[in-house]
Amino acid sequence: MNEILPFLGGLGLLAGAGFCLVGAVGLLRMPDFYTRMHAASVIETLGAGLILCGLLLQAGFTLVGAKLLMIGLLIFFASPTASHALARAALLRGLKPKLASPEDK
Amino acid sequence: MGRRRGGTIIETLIINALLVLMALAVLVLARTRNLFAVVVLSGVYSFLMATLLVALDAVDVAMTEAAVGAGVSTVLLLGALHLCKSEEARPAHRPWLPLALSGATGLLLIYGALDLPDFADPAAPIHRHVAPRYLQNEVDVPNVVTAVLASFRGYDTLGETTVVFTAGAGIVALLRRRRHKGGGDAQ
Amino acid sequence: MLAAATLALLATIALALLRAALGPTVFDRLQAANSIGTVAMLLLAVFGFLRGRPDFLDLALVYGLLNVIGVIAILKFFRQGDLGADEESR
Amino acid sequence: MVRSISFFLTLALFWLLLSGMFTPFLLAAGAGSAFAVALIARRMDLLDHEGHPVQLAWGAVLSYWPWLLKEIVKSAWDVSRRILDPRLPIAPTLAEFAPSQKTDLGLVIHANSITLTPGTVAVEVAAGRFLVHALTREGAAGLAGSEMDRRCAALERP
Repeated sequence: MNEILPFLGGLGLLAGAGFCLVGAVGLLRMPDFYTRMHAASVIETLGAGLILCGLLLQAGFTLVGAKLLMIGLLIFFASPTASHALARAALLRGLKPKLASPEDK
Repeated sequence: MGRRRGGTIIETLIINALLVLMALAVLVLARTRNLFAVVVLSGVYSFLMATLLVALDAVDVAMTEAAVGAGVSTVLLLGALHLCKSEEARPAHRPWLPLALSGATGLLLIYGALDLPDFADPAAPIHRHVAPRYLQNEVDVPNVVTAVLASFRGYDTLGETTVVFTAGAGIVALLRRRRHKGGGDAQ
Repeated sequence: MLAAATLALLATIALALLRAALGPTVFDRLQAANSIGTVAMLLLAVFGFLRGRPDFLDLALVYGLLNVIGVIAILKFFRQGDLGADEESR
Repeated sequence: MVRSISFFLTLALFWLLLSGMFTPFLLAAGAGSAFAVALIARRMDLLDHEGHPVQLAWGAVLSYWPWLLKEIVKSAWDVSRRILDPRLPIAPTLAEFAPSQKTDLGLVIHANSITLTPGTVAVEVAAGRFLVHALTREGAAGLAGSEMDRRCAALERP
């Protein structure tokens, strides 16, 4: 039991770092700004979440664990605000999204 | 304080990778013409710098770098940008002289750094005068850095804290919500 | 595993930096910078564990706050052209 | 008053979290600063229904978070699969629909949840009209009258 939790934490950490990489690849591959935004949100949700969970499993119920939770909450509340502000500013500045089918809106 | 000397291979690797990333950031920064992008990228540079400072174990400096470099200076630079155009003009001259000058300064600095003691060398001169006295913890504050900052260098720190509080006040002013007399218009 | 995760995060920063360099719009660069901020925060947390000194997570918290504030400051500037402008005063 | 007290407790807890020292002097200092900040915030009139929302239906919030988490993981997995697919199977779509929340806070929670889920970003938010950019047509189609919409409306205290 004492061995298993840190091991699981390590796995979560690796998976999270992997998702961060995937998100960064998406940042490079996606065709326009609005689609890149979706790739970035993979980093901010699954990537960050898994990494923080992994560290949490290694830290256990300590002060450090509580701080990790704080960081998680911060990302949870702040990152969508920043993303939304960014998308809205882009639209207001007249940056048109590339759409799959131009006729719908 | 059982710190390892030097650090492991992976730490060296991380520090070097961060330095390379910072160099890349600066190259991008120098080539960008749009000044908004420059402000953004200098924020990125500050973040990388602060991470590097943590890797080098200078946590308090990293904290200040993050707060001032990525927080306050972004705001100040944006304020300055309001007063000028957002595209940088093409330089009138070829930049060879400034390039040579900064290259020479860089080489000079590297030459000077060769004489410095190794990182985290306990026999370095800086660790042999007052540092042991600080470490004996005369002032009953649990954290050594805090003891030095708040007690031995109190006035100094007062100035620093003023800077950080000013940053905080600026940020509050920035994020202040607008009041509408007639109820809620969602932003 | 901590080391591997650290390296992967560094690679992520490098890729995002590439996006910031390529642009093409300012918003792409802002997006990349925001991602770099988030990843730098994670890197700091993981690095603290790697060093065996996880009590430096405070710094990661500061990073997170500053990252958000920086992005919002820039965007506010974009929308209004002024940082402290009230809607009432215009 | 309830807001001030709850705000004070949150601040004091935050202090404890950051300091991690439990000597009487430091505890008193923490409580003192939290009290001072709460007092200033009260005087500056920062604590209203938006600044420190205690009026939500907290039972619904507690069941909403795990559900949202599950949704996030599902769609993040989907988006990462699309990123790694060599053909890049995306069909970016803008969708407009009417959310059913009544208060500003409910709208904000709904919009934030949409943005937090990878694959959809709320671009414009106003009462009665959301404009959402989605990575796929299916993602855009499932927005109006979704379970998320219903659950966010349930968060608002009647």
